[in-house]
Amino acid sequence: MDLLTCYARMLTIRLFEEAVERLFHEGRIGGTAHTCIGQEAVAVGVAAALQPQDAVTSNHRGHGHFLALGADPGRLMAELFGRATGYSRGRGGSQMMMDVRCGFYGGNGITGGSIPFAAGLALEAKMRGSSRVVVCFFGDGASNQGVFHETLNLAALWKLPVIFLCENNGYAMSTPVKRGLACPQVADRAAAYHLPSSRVDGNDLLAVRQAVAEARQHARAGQGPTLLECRTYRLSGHSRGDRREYRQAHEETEAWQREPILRFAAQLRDQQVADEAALRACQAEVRQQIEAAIRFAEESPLPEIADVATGVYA
Amino acid sequence: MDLLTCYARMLTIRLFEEAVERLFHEGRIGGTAHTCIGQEAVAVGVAAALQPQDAVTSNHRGHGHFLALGADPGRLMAELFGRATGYSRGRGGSQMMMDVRCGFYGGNGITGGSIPFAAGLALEAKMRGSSRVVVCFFGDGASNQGVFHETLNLAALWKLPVIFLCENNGYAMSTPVKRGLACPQVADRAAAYHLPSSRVDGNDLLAVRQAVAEARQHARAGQGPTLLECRTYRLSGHSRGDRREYRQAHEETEAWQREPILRFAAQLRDQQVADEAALRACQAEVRQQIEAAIRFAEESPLPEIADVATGVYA
Amino acid sequence: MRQVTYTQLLRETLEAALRRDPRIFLMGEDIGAYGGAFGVTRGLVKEFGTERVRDTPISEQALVGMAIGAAVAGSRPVVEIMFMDFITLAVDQLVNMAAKLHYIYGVSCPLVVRTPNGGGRGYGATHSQSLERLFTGVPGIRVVAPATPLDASGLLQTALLENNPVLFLEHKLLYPLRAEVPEGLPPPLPFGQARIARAGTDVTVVAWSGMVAQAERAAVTLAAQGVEAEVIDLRTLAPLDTATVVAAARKTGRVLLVEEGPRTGGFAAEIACRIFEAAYDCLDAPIRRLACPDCPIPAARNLEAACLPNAEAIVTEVLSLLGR
Amino acid sequence: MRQVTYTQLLRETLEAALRRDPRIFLMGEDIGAYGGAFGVTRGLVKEFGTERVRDTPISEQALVGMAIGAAVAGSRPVVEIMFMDFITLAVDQLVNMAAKLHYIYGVSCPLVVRTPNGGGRGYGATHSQSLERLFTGVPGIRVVAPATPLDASGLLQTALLENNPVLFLEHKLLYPLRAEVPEGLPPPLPFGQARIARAGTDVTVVAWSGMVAQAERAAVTLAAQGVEAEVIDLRTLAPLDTATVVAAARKTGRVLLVEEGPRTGGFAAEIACRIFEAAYDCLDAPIRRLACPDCPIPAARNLEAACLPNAEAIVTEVLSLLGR
Ligand SMILES: Cc1ncc(C[n+]2csc(CCOP(=O)(O)OP(=O)(O)O)c2C)c(N)n1
Ligand SMILES: Cc1ncc(C[n+]2csc(CCOP(=O)(O)OP(=O)(O)O)c2C)c(N)n1
Ligand SMILES: [Mg+2]
Ligand SMILES: [Mg+2]
Repeated sequence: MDLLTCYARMLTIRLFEEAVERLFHEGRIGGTAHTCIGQEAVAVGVAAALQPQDAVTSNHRGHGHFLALGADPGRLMAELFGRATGYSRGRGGSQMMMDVRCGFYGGNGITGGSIPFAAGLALEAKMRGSSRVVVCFFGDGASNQGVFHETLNLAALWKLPVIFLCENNGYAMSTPVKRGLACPQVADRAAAYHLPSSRVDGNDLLAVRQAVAEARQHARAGQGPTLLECRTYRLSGHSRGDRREYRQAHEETEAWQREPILRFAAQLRDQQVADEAALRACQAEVRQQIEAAIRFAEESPLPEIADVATGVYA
Repeated sequence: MDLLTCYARMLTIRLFEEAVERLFHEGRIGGTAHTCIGQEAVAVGVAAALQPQDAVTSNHRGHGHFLALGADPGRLMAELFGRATGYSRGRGGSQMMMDVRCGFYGGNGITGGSIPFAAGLALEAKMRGSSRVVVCFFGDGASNQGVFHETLNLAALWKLPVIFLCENNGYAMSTPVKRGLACPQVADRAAAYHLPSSRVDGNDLLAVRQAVAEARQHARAGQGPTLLECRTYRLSGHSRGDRREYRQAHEETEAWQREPILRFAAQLRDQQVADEAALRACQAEVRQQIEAAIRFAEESPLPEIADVATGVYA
Repeated sequence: MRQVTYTQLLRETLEAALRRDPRIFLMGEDIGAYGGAFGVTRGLVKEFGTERVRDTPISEQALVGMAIGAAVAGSRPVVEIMFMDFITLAVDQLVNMAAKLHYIYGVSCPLVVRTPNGGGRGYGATHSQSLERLFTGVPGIRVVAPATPLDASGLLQTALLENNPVLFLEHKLLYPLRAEVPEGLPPPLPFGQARIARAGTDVTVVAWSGMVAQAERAAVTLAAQGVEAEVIDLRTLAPLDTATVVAAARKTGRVLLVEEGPRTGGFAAEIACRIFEAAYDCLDAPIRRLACPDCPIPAARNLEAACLPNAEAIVTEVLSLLGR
Repeated sequence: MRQVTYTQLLRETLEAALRRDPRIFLMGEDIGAYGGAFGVTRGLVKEFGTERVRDTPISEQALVGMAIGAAVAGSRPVVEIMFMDFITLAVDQLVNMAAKLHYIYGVSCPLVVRTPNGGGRGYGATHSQSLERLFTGVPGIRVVAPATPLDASGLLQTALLENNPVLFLEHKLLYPLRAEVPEGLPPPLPFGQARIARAGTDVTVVAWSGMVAQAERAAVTLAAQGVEAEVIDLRTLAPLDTATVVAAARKTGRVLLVEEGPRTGGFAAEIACRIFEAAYDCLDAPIRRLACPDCPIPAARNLEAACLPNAEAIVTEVLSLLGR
């Protein structure tokens, strides 16, 4: 993934998520969604380090992970609109989409629920002798679930090719990390499984890409999992209806100063990868793409009610 | 608890467990039981460090924990015989007995199942302002359960007065520690919760007592939990029907050299706490006690069938 | 009289309990500053502090397990599980520990687990379930499912005095529901007493939790067509008020059970059996069950609506049951 | 012909599958050198190695979750949960993940979870349960409960070819049971086809898993008293062979359902409803349920025996059902 594509992907995520918030506000979509504004560099940094055979598992805040891997914003949006053209034909909603062709093995409504699933994908890859590496996205809050512990232990014991990638955005819903975790850093937990770990600035796309690439090499070399903690910040609310009374306005204002997209744009300009005009063109294109996605979704048919109970079994 | 009492308690446990194995073999008791031959110093070392207001939670291998706290071997044996005079009136069996008067808050058939229970006792004690400290017994294998992780995190966050006391006896059923845990030592897991930890020779009663006393002080001072790993060895099979094919005979033979009771007896003699005659007298007394316990159990009435479904609700 | 919501009444009930009994405390994810995902505990941490309104990490299994321990030691914990779907993580602690304590050891476990159940908000397959069936077949657990603001308070008051583990279901769609209540709290309600939400003679409709409102709405429509439906709101599933249900079945001879949850293996089957075992000779037609189809609950609003039983479906089913 | 046990046939079935399909592998606690708590996998690790017969730490939740992931990726994992009581720890993964995958995403999850259920060995309240009721109300999971050595093999063969999650119950008391079989394995058995274990005209007794043997024994006693009982062995609970059960109910007009598990909220209630819904007009008496009382299973042998339905209790119940 070249750097300009990285930029475009981050922008796609940002504009997609902003659209989601607007559409909720306008009552054009319902249900629930967790947006990832401010965390775009993690998702795209990961995607940029992966190979086509690799796999990714996600959580409740997964639009960005999916878009980073190249999801079609139209079909993603259609899922949020509950349309037949959505990735899960309207059945899944925001938290439950999957597209194995781009390596996206699904989100999960249960915090921590997909952590063992990711390790299982890695187990299959290892037993089959494939060169696949799996990235397992989860949040700081999910690291308090028992299944996190069980899975890291097993994956470490069996040296599975999986990267446990924590997006530490400072909060689990309203709970700040220091009231959720008894240890100062998520990465501290690696010691319990004798795993290598590192902390990365999750708002620095290149740092994320680099760390993932290294962890990927480690896994490919048969050395097993790595626990990567990417520090970032959720600039949006946890989900719809979050009044954000658990944090102060200035905290968010400050965090906006560190947001990843403007920062990456500046890097691109500094390194002369792209000039202002190129970035503008990219922005315009992404904006159009998102508008088209909304149109596609809104014009798509609803799923057939007659089929509602079909397909429970393979 | 004076040293001679410690010796007597260890012996009570040993002879009780040997009787259990014999009674199973003879078909006089049924169901299941997990004996703790070789691990007596941990149980008694812990009990010797506690105060009357303290509480203990146990696991599937709990006869020793209970006897160390002063359980009546007769009522314990009666429970194994399924008699109305048993601690659970025959309803519980080997893994489910409780006597809060001696601070014993029950075993558990679910590996790891009583870990959060112990922390809950500690939470109550702390909220009530009591000086109670809780000791939570569990095995090396139980440290792989998710609930271990969840509980240690919570107990550490809330600085609860609980001591997580691992009896690392080298195996979880047939699984040696190194194939169960990705980290070399159970104590390594404390880092994930920023908890103090230490490793103790679990066959050295005085070392266990000392470590528990210190952890107890730490908890009483409001500093929260400690993770204590007591290294020991299970000289018996995991449970009835264990062929022990997963380990070699010489391993057990060697382990017998390190067993805690003869060792403690030698210490008592060396330090002139007790001479050979005193130890002999103690042995004879314990032997009689166990025989009486078996008689008591065998002569006790069966539970009333008519009551089988009563008492489900308080 | 004043107008208050189901949410507000639950909150006031918790508040009164926290004032009354120092052994009562609340624990759950984001119940403090956030006030809980549905706002039930909003503001309580200000009055009672973080010791008695405890925010916890995301650790449902330990959360429930610790509450059990605290309960046995003498506290009276009230746990909030943010969505009922997540209680799957605490099944071991509830089934193998809480439910067995009194029978085996003779100790009490005064624990309340509050949790929002039900669909209708487009939240998708893992945020919409009504999973009482995981517990109604497990002796040792009380299962409570109020359908109105007044009942929610009355039953929660009783739950807070119980010495057994109580699973307390709060249907998501009920939270904003308003009721007229006098100053103070409504009276406590005993467990095991169903409510005749509407008296009728032609058919009995049995429901609980979110389905009661649908049944009542259906009854109004049916009345306009000359059909008098008796609507029974179970209020508690364990204990189950078999007597009231059977009496209604005997009276009307025809019964429709309405359940939010897949048809197969639901609690409606148990109710049907109870009626059948006691009133076999009085039934004029087979008991019917109206439930969700045997599939997960989809997210799309039109699909979700097609899955969940509603007033119209109840009307149709009743008319068919009456041969009309 | 040769004499083999239920255990041995299960082992041979797994062995043949491991030989046949490289995607199949086993994982579970102490299934390698120890051979599993009940010896089902004894010796397999020697032939297939530790990669395909994987001993795991005590981590039921991750174990099942990883197997789900491996299954979606194309493996065919077979998980052993040492006692069914411990499956409570994996309810979330099974209910919220495995059961929903195909409906939501359209992907297959060819996972088999084998586990010993049932009482009768004095193991106490957390090692004796039959918890199929936690899953029979959850669409998306197959529930299989063989009652004989031949069926155990035949149904396991089918489970190993299924593309859906299968919960496979092995009743503890059946393991030592012997059967005559030809060399090789018995034929595979389709899911959803109940077995008429004994034909009869006076009453239908429906059972599954460990209770089938009790029902058959009861039928012999009853025959001596001139009562011909038809015994139906369900074999699979999901899918449920409603047609066979209903046909028998229609034929005999009287039905007794036997369930090992507390009476309230069990799967027998579902079966009763199915019969009732389809054969209401042919029943000469209310359907009866014989089950455990609504309490945990006690450890003492006399108490445990008093809880579990057995042949004598079935005889008594049938005679009462027939008004004798
Ligand atoms: C088992 C479970 N418990 C609770 C929730 C509710 N919930 C959804 S997201 C969330 C916070 C997760 O925090 P974190 O893992 O840090 O991810 P973030 O939301 O910050 O991206 C919570 C509590 C859930 N979905 N599943
Ligand atoms: C949830 C659960 N899984 C598995 C078992 C079966 N089991 C009982 S004891 C045991 C080994 C426990 O090992 P450890 O914690 O080291 O204790 P030890 O037996 O060595 O004292 C196992 C696997 C169980 N009882 N509960
Ligand atoms: Mg977070
Ligand atoms: Mg051990």
